[in-house]
Amino acid sequence: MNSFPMEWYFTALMMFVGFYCMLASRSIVRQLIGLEIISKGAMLALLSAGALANNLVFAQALVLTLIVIEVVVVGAGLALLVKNFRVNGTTDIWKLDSLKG
Amino acid sequence: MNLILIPIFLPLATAAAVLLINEKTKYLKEILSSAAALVALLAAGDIFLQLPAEQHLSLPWISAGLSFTLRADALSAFLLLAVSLFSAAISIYSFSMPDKGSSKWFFFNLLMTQAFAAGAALADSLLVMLFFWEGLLVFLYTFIILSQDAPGARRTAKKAFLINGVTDLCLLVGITITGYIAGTMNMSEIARNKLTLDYGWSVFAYVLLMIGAVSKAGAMPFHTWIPDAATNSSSPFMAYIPAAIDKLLGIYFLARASIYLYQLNGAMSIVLMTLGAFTILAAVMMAFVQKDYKRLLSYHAVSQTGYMILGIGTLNPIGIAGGLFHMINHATYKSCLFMTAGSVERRTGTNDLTKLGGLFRLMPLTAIFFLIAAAAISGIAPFNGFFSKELVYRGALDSGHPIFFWAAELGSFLTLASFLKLGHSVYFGRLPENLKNTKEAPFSMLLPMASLAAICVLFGFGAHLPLERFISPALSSIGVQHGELAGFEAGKLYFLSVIVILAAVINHMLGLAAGGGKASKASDHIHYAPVLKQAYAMAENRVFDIYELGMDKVVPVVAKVMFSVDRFFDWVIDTAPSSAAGFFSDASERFHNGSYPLYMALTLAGAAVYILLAALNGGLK
Amino acid sequence: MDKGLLAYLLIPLLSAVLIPFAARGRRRLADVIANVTLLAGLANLAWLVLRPSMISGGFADIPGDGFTLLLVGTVYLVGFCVTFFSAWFMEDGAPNRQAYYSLILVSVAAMTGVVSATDFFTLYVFIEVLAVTSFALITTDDSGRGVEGALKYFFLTFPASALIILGISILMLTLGSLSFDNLRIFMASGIPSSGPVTFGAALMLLGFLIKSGVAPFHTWTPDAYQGAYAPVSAHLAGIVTKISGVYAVIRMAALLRFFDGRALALSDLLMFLGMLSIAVGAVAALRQKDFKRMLAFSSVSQVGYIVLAAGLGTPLAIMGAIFHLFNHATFKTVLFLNSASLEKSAGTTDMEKLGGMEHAMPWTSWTSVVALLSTAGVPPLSGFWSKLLIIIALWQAGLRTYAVLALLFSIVTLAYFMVMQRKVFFGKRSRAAEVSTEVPAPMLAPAVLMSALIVALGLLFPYFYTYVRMVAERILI
Amino acid sequence: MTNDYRTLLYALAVFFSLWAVISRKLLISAIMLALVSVLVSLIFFDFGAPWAGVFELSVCAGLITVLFVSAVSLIRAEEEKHPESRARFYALPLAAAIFAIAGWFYLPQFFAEIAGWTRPSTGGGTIGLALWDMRRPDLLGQVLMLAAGVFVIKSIFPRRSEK
Repeated sequence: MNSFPMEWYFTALMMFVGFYCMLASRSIVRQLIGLEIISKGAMLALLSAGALANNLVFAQALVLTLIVIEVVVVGAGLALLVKNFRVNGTTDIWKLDSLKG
Repeated sequence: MNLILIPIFLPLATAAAVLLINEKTKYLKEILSSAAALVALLAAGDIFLQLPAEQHLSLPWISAGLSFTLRADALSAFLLLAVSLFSAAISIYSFSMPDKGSSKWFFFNLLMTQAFAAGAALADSLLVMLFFWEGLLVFLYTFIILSQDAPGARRTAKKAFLINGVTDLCLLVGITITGYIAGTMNMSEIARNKLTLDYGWSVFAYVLLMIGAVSKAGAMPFHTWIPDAATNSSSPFMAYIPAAIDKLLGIYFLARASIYLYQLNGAMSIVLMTLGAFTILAAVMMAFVQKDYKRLLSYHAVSQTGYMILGIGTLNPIGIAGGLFHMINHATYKSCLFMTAGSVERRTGTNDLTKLGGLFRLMPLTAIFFLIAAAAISGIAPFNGFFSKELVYRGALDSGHPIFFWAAELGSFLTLASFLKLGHSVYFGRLPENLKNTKEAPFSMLLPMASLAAICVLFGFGAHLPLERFISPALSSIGVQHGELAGFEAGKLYFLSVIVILAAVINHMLGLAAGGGKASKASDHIHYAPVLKQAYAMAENRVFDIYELGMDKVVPVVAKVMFSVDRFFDWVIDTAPSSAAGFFSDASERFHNGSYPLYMALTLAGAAVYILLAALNGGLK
Repeated sequence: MDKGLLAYLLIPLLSAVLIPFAARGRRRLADVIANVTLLAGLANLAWLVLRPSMISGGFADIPGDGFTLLLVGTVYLVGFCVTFFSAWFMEDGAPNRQAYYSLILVSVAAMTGVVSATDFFTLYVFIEVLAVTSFALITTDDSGRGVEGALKYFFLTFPASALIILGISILMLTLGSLSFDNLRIFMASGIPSSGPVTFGAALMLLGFLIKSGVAPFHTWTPDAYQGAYAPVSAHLAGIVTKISGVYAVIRMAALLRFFDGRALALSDLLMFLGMLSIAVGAVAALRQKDFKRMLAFSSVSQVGYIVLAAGLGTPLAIMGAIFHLFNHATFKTVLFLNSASLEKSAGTTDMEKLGGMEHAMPWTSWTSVVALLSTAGVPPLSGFWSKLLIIIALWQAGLRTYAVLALLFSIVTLAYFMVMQRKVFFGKRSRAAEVSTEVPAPMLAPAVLMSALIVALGLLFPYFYTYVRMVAERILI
Repeated sequence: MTNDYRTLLYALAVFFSLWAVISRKLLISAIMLALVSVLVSLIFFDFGAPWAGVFELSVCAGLITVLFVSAVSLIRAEEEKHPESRARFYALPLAAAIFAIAGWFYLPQFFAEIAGWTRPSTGGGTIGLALWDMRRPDLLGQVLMLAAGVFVIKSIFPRRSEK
């Protein structure tokens, strides 16, 4: 019996927490934290699958790329956050509702 | 380029070109359209001369079953020749006609009508014919409405359009049913295995086809727009469409439907002959009392249709030959007569018989052409009308129902009487003071009149020529076996016609005497006779006009019903959907409120449902 | 990765890197470099595809599967139109002009990468690059709405990335590889229960659906398009979201071999979402007050058609989907560029404040008419043919209800566009119409070019049909 | 047992991520996120994936945390002026627990079923070769990503002097 189901179970739990955070939090920073947690979960899932398939090297290669992507995405997110703070004067994403109809 | 396309596409192309020409240019349009008509005439002649080799053309159209098929068999080629001939004649006649409306649009309509008429004549597929036939309807409307800028013209155009539109609809339904029953739309294929009137649907289809055909020809009771058009549109139009093209096409298709496509029985023959006889009598009665040159002629145009329908209705070869021969003859002399009316109108400015008189001295050529054509229409030997009427009479006698023969003879009597009145009041008698300076019509108007009058004479003296060259091949191409189609024969019928002539002259004398010597009142003794007086009064009030009846009585009721039906549909397709759309888009507007958590929740919930569905149905089995 | 097309990725990247250095003090140079790069690529592609020998040979010599090439061409075409338009649209003092062009070029490079990827992970990587560039592009004009749109785009499409990674994990586990070919071979091999592979593919597909803005994941679309910097909304709606989502959906539909009867539940689900999207987009578009927002909802609806066809997956449907993808790029670009022209000239895209603009801006008005008629599928414009293909495919597959609904909503499309045209261009002259004038010719040129393309494609449909059939044959093998 | 160790790491990662979400102060959240990263990198080491572990540790736990902390410090004042309602976050452990218990009955089973379809590959090779030989397009993608990142920052924060 391998530990894969347990690993993915925890991963699912982690992603649940992340999604809950993105759903519930008003602060854009916390949204980004939720996003980070989900990304971590996805990475863990990928690596664990790679380990099970005896393809760890391949999975590592993918995770390296994912980390680079994550950095840039989070960087872009934080940049947007700061710009939003400057332009709209808020960090509360729930208050952003000028576009509607 | 197939030769058969020239008579159709050359006028079409020329019509398009005419529209591009500036309205101010002198004679360019006229020359162009006359040239096109003449070239088309040459092509038609060539097609005719190449017989018995039939030109034909078949292009794939909507699908394999429905191809664009044209075929010039002897009847079609003959008809095409006639259409082209009259188009050329009218083109030339209209050269210097001033009151034909905008000349650009006049020639456009003329050429379009010619093209579509040629197409209808040549079409082998019923659908193709229907296409051209409906096209004619459009140009009939535009022709009338553009000929005068007056409310009357608009009203008449609408009337003509509606009457012909309704009957064309009948034709459409008839053609659809016919094609369905026969399993093909190609007339030549249907003819190989003619349809019989054994059961309801085919009778229904035939009657619809017949309605379409006789209404195009202008028979009673679909004729009522023609006299109105006589007062509300130009002479060239009258000479062209009601006098020539419509008669040619209507009778052509009646012959096709009655002999070529369907195998008729005795009952239908009686129906046709009754319709013919009724048309002859009723219309000629109306014609007899008219006081307007063109209006009188237009009633005759209706009346003469009766002879053709009667001839075809006899179903025996002599009668059919007579019907077809009368068709071409009628087109010739009636065109000629309308042209003389146009000439007189152009030079004197009026068509009112009471204001005209003694023009023989001033317009001798016009008068002579009038006399020839009038003699021809009245069936005086040896002009062409005599021979075709003779054939119709013989056909009617042979059919075993002599009553139709007598009706036709009575019609002849009244025809002659009315032309005596017309001729007398316009060309003879006293010349009114204000017409002293009237001049002869110009050459461009005389030339077509002369040609048509010449044809009247030629087809009269040499009646065997058209019978052998045109009618006989046409008959055999629609599968009618016939014996000798004799020309002149000094038998009983000839003497009867002499008696009719004498009776008409006597009647005219009586009328003159009763009307105090005024030729235009020569019909009053019949007009105001005890019973007829009321009948005429009702006819003048359009009591018998189905169009006016429909417009007065039926249309308001139908309109009311249709309005409520329309409101209902309006509700179904407008109010209901727009309130539904309003409801949904309101909901959507409330939903898309810019709230991030709502959007996120929706996205996540959607994703969760999707994943569950994929996991359950995607099947990990 | 298709090596033949690598140049189309690298050259824009190099230009993008070049712009900040070369055009530091010379603003116009940034315009020139961006435009020349894209125009050169476009000319090169046109020569590759449209030379006479290629056309007469029925496009048999097209390298690769043809789909990639077509989309690279579309990417360059829309990219060129947008940069050309921006060169005149952008105020001279715009602080981030160089960065703007660099980002457009990077996004073009990323899109080329997306369409030439032959492996799901590569596809994902380029899609992420594309997404990141889009966030920044949306906020180009520093407006509050722009940032709002960008943030919503950022967060609402993020779950897609996680789902794609999960799908990739499952695929790696159960398929042993991530390349398109392996999935195709696996699906074609007829292994009776392909469950986990299908499940992995379904997760990825869900990610792509979120990225393409299919209902109920469409909520970011209107906000992002409406808030975006005007030319960028044309870029986004015309091509970016199509490449980052819809392209992958079509690709996966072909790989999963729906037409073979594989993964039927997924196919049904996809078609349902497509239809839902058509309906939601069309209904929501009916009452919009802002031109751009209405166009965004229309975009949701049109994407629905593509997804519906992709979900059906028969060769005819795939052809319709590809053709509609291309058409959507043309007509949406025209409409969004026209909305940008309106914004430039009249200062607003609020339909309540506009009216009678055709007097002031006749070219803008008439190119809009062409584009909207094409969107609604009026013959003989190109949109008609693609919708026809889709509806025929649905009908042939026996999905009468979907076919009728698709037809019905295409009428609704016409309805809301007519409302728009009446409110904005026709009707009573508004104050805005009196003060505004037609934008200069260079800004009209892209819209006119695209409109000409719409008409030409509609009229020359047989050639395009040959091409698209070739593509469908190759990607469905 | 490695498995127990790994399970513990996983459990801790989940725990810290919960903490990161619930925590009132953003700074604490950022630090908890860094801890999650550390744990994830430990898990990577445990899987025998040192390269991924090192990168995770340096980039995610390091660079991203720095980014977060600096961004938080920029906006902290505003954030503290309008503290958000905590009720939703206090519900998180409850929700997570419900999810965990409900998931316990289905998820492991489901994942085990997926694992049953594993198609073992030959594996082997080194990370460098794997990246260079098999994932070369991804490297191109990374380059593009970094370029995009640079331009994004340049676009969002233009130099003031030009304004």
